[in-house]
Amino acid sequence: MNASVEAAVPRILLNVNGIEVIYNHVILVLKGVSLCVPEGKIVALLGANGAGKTTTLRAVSNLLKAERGDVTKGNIDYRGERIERLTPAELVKRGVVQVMEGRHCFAHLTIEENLLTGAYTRKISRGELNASLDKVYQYFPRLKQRRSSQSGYTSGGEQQMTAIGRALMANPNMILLDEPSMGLAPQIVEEIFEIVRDLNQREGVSFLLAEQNTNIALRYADYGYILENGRVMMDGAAKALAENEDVKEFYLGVSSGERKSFRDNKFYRRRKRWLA
Amino acid sequence: AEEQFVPLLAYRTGSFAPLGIPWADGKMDYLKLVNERDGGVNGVKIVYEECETAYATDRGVECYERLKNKSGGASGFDTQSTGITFALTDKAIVDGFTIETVGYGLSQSADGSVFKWNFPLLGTYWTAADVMIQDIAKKVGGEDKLKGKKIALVYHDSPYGKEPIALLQARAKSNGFDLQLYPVTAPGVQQKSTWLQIRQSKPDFLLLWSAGIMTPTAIREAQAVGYPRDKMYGIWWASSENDVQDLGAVAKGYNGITIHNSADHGRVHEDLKKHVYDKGQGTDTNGKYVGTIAHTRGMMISMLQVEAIRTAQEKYGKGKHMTPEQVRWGFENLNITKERLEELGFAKLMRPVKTSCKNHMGDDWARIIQWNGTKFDIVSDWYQSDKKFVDPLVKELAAKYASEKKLETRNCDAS
Amino acid sequence: MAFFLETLFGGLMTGMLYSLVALGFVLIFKASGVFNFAQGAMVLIAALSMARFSEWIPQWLGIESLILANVLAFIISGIFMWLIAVAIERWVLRYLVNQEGTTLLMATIGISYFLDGMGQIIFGSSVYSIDVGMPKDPVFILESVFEGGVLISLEDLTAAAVSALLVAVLAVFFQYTSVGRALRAVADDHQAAQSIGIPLNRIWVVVWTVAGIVALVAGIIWGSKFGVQFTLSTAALRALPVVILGGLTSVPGAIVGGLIIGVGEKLSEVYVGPFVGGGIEIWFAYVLALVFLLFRPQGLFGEKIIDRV
Amino acid sequence: MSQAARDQRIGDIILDLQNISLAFGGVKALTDISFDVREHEIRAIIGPNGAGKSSMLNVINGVYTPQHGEITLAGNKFTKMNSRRAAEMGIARTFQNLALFKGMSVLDNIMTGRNLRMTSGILAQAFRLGSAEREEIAHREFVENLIDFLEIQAYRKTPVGRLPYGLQKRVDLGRALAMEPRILLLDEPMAGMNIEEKQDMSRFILDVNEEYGTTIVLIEHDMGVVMDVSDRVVVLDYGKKIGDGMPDEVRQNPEVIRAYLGASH
Amino acid sequence: MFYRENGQFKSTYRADQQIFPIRQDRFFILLVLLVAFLLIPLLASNYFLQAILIPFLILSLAAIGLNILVGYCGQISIGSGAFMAVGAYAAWNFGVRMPATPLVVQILLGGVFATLVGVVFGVPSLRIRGLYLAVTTLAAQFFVDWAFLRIPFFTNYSSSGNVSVPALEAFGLPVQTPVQRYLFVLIFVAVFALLAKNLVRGAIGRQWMAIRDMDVAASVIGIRPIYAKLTAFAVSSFIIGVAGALWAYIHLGSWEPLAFDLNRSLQLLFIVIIGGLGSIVGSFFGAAFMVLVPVFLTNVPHMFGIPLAVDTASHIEHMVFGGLIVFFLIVEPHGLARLWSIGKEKLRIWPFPH
Ligand SMILES: Nc1ncnc2c1ncn2[C@@H]1O[C@H](COP(=O)(O)OP(=O)(O)OP(=O)(O)O)[C@@H](O)[C@H]1O
Ligand SMILES: Nc1ncnc2c1ncn2[C@@H]1O[C@H](COP(=O)(O)OP(=O)(O)OP(=O)(O)O)[C@@H](O)[C@H]1O
Ligand SMILES: [Mg+2]
Ligand SMILES: [Mg+2]
Repeated sequence: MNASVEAAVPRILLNVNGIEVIYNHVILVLKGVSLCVPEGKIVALLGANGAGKTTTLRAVSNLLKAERGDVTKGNIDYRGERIERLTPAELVKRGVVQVMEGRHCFAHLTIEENLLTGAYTRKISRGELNASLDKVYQYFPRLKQRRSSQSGYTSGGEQQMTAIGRALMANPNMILLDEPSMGLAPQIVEEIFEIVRDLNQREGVSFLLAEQNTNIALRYADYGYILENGRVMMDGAAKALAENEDVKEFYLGVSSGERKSFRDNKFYRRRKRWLA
Repeated sequence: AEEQFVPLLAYRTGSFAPLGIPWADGKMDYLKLVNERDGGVNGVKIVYEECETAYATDRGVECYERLKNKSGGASGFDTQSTGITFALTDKAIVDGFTIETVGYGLSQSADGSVFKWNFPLLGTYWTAADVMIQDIAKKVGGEDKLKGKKIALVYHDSPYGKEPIALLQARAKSNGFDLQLYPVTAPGVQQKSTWLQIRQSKPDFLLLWSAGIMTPTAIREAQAVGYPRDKMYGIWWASSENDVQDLGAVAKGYNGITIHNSADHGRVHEDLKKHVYDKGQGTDTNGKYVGTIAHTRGMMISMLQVEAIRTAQEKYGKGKHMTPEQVRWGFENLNITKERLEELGFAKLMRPVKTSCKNHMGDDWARIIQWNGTKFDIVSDWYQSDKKFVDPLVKELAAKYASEKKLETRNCDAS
Repeated sequence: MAFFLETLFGGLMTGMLYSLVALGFVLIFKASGVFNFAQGAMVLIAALSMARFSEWIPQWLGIESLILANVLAFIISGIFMWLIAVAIERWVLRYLVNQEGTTLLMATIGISYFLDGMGQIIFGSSVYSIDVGMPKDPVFILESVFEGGVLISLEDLTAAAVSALLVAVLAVFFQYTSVGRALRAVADDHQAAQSIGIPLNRIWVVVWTVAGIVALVAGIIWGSKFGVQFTLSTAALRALPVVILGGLTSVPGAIVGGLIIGVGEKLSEVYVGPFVGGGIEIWFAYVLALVFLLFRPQGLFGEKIIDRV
Repeated sequence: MSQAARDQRIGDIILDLQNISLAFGGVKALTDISFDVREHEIRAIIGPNGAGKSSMLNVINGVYTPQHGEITLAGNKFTKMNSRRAAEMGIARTFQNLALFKGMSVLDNIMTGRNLRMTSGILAQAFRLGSAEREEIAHREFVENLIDFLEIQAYRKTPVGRLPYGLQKRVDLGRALAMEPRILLLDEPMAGMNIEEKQDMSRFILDVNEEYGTTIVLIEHDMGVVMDVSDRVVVLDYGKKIGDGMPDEVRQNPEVIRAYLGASH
Repeated sequence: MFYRENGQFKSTYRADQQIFPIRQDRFFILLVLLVAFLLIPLLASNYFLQAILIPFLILSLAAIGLNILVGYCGQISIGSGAFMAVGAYAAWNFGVRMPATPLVVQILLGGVFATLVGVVFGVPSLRIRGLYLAVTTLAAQFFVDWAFLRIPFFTNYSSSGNVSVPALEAFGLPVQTPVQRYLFVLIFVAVFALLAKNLVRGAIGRQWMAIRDMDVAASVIGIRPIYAKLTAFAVSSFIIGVAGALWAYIHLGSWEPLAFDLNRSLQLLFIVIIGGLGSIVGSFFGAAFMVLVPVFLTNVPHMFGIPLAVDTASHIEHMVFGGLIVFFLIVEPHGLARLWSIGKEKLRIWPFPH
């Protein structure tokens, strides 16, 4: 392969190939999901509640075991290496970190301690550690103010920031970000996505991003997959998806060109679709 | 050939294992000896099965249920536990199995007219307590000198430990000494406060009704508060080698009581070595327990069991299998004479014993031993309990039991 | 007065011993959220190992020196405890990541059964002794002040000193190392800790080993006082009220709790016990802890239980 | 319903909060906040993360006790609320971080909402006496209607812990509705939902409000929803009130833009 | 293929609220009851009845009681042995002091007293939670142990502290032989299991579970923690107390406080957790495990003629038992009951893999 082709087609960083996931030996949740994340790109994973977004991320980061889930079929490669058998810790060392849905901060640790634990896998000097910490505080000034509060007592938004900041401390190549916008004030949502873009462009971090907020996700992502019921329904470049009529209708809430007021819905759309 | 089944309840695990292991070995070894040396009882081989109770009542009950009907019926249960004895006493009446409790059990069950199936052979806690007081009296120069003395009882807080209290109270009243009671919660590693109190009240003598780890702990605590070991008397379950040998000199002077003379050695030990251990069939492979007090006592228990079977065979047919009821008769009509003891190799260990319908205990000889730092020395002559104190208690409590359980009392004079 | 002082000292010394066992609990709880019921069994197996190896080593190697035998036995027992920690991680904890507290608690009860059985199979179930040369005879102080003096057991004093030292070392180790933080993180949320790359297995091996060593020290002290036997495993029961009184997550709590319980139960037994038939110290310790908790549900130094909606 | 018709329906002040202050140690969650809620209205609370919105709800239904201030509920004054009293007076709520009963089925979760209305004694329940059985069935019917309404029939017997987040939110709402509340406090009911679901949820909130006349206090970060659905909006910022009024007024308020909305809105 | 609920539609809520809405389950339960009441008394040996079935049933009952507290209401208790003891001694005292009291009434009164004590020791649960509470329940354990050991009144001044029951009879029928005892216990267990099931699937059961899962949310919807927790303690200790009285009267006949010591409490907690927290059938599974495994382990070496010394056997038994507990927890942390229901779920979709 020559250099120019390599530049044109970015290397595939993460390749998920036809995986099936079963919880508790009986609940089949993913029914053959394939997707890939090219190096240095932001890939969005969209879909309704329960579609299996979180499950997909867990399968990649190997946090499924703790939920009594299993990948029963398919394979997952990261930089060409099979990673299904690795422990989460080994993955983090290779640069893959997941930010879990619902924050999961260490409630009894202060915010700063939470952040510091993020650097656990890195064998770095005190100075480097402080530099990383400063970087995170730069991204999230609010955290700096509350650095010595126990994170269990901080507000939802603060916890979300802590969780992302904590992942950043591991200095990852790839972040699996699960619903970062959930419960955040609009300004912060924008901020967080800006930070995502920043990290992506300046530091070359790749993202696999599960989001409900299709609108904003497609705005920042390069490529998108839409999951429905444990299968990939549709995929394509983010721009193309944003233009697609179905996506507009079902995921962006825009029909016939303009945004409808929430008040003007006269019936439940979900039911309508089931009937259709 | 005919077989006779002897169930062996034992505790080789749990807090009391250090005592339980040699005891159980002794019981089994003697049965092996009888089979090897004599070919059984008049040709009837003895079969046995051990069952682990861990000193827990419910497991004991399970063992009993499992073993009672084995191979033509159990010849007798040595429960090795006061608690299990209580539980089985009620069942055995209904089912018809002998409970053989050598040196423990319900003291009032010496009254065979009420307790048809129980045999607290050779002595009970009442006789033991009485003998201890006699020895103390001798040391202070007569029973009248006991007046005003302070005697403490440090006891395992369970039916086992509480058993001697009734007798000691009767004695205290009559002899005028001051009885102090110090219960120790099982398993007995926690005695610091007890011994602080003892250090303060300074009793003249101290009786120790302990078991398992409680015994060495008590002796260590005695050392820690400076209580003289030679003022302490341990009940037979608290005065075997395993209780003190790790303490060595710390326990020097510590007194114990033996049932008959279980501290001594007899020909039976040589027989055991010759017929069992030399053939590599000993229960305890390296034989380090043989000759220890607990092991010897185990053999005594089995010997009494075997003699009961033999006695029964004399009445109901030599060389035949005996039913549980027939074995019971054997227990009730034991007459182990001096000559018989000689034959059995127990001459130095025991004095003659004779039971009857009225008296299920037989003869309660005992001696005092003292730890000299490496072994127990026999330091007293033979004692027998003072029936003036023991008998009324047996009568009273047996009668109470009979009325509570609505039991018919047998008329022992009739037969 | 002299008697009161004796009781007080006795209580303090006993309290230190409780603290030592309690410390094992606290370490494991703090680091993994596991309420380790097997701590008692670990004390037993560690003590058995120490007792037996210090007896066997002279036989095997023909060493005369008691000190050398003890040192070797200590090292071997330490390794033994490490092996146990590895085994527990490998065969138990690994599969129970992210499970609820009750499940983990049960698992440790299972472990304690296993260790009880295994220890006795390997090492036997009789009484064994540990002789690390602790002074046994009583000494009397303040003889000029009180008649008969105040009795102090040098053995207790040594034991208390060793305990205090160990506690101090551990407190420092856990407070000021980066591992310490990771440990607390794991206790809060297994999954989140995993997600940022804290290797649970390694952390657990470390903690259980440390707890094993603490158990070993506790076992040696208790064992040399009372002899080593199955009953030692009940030592844990005495330490439970200490743990909750001090707070499940607090190292200093284990110490202060131990002292309070130690003194409380001895004073109660000696001064109240005789009026109600004695033997009250066990439940008294628990009731004392209970009453404290009514005022501070998280224990003296425990972390506040966070509940927010 | 048209806006005019809505305005017509909105009645008197049902809930009035005066000078509420709440602090946790050094953290001042709420400082001297007053606002009111009128009957039948949909009242939104917005504000940046950590502004004290959830704390406000917690004060209203007695989970937190404010250090200062007074709550007037349906004409009764309280300086202290407790959650049981709030529930008895008809306040129900949902939770931001899902406070469902994880081990129970969807059905049971929603049935607990009927708790205050179930009166049969323990013995009657143990023996399933006729009265207890009838009561159970009557409430079950009510709850089944709710389940239909929320479209979670298929999950009726599933333990809620296993449901995806969005459905759990719906169950949470169902449980609150089962109380047939006068005032419904919703803490970010639409977080983690996609647009379609948000539309349904909005419709739903409006339906509840219009059909049953339930007063609603709503915390939400999606400005689209807030602006479209609510009648009045109060804005908090770090425990202080920085705005209160009609959605459009609030949207224009420069301080609100600075503190919360950001430039793009 | 055979375990399907297809085609079993419920047209009324009443039908859907039956204990066993699925026909096959009803069948199964009926079968179990038939076997238990008819077949076993005819066929089982005395050993099987006395040493296995009776303890199994009584432990199941106690476990149901404990499960209400731990599994349904989420209050861990390591002191249940104490409530068994209270039940046993209270019943016995009525028997001794008022011999006219019928046997069943004695046993129920035992339950009533256990309830009282249970409620007293339940009060701290209003403030203390989780493991802290678990440890404080040991206060009940040790206090009660102590009281029955040291307060002679409770043992009617029996010198040894050991008490025993006279010949039993109920409703004029003797309760003597193993079969009679077994049936007597079985009736108790069946009735109480039914009542307990009714409670946990009714309004009060939901209150308990709500408190267990999320107490703040529970109080927000108007559940009073005091009421819910104390009723859980009350009901639970009542059942445990009755089980204690049965254990003493029927299984042991004669006992001392040691019969209800900490080991008993731990054993019950085991049963509940191995069986499955928050599951009535789970209590039976757990009890079966608890009773059978040791018996099995002691008998297996004999069956194969392996000459194991009893102590080694007992130590191995400890190890195997501990190992099994861990094994089952790993296989299914939610206990045998969950394994059972997963099994049923698999059966339902069988022969298709999903
Ligand atoms: N631990 C678990 N045990 C059993 N089933 C589970 C578990 N976790 C998830 N599921 C099931 O898997 C399916 C997919 O869940 P998942 O969490 O992946 O959805 P999601 O797309 O992330 O939804 P949301 O947007 O609501 O977060 C759901 O139906 C859920 O019920
Ligand atoms: N129980 C508590 N203990 C201590 N501090 C608390 C507690 N509850 C809330 N706080 C603090 O009060 C402040 C307000 O919190 P609150 O949860 O009300 O914010 P919010 O406006 O709901 O934010 P979000 O939009 O992120 O949910 C936060 O700083 C939080 O840390
Ligand atoms: Mg998700
Ligand atoms: Mg909030």
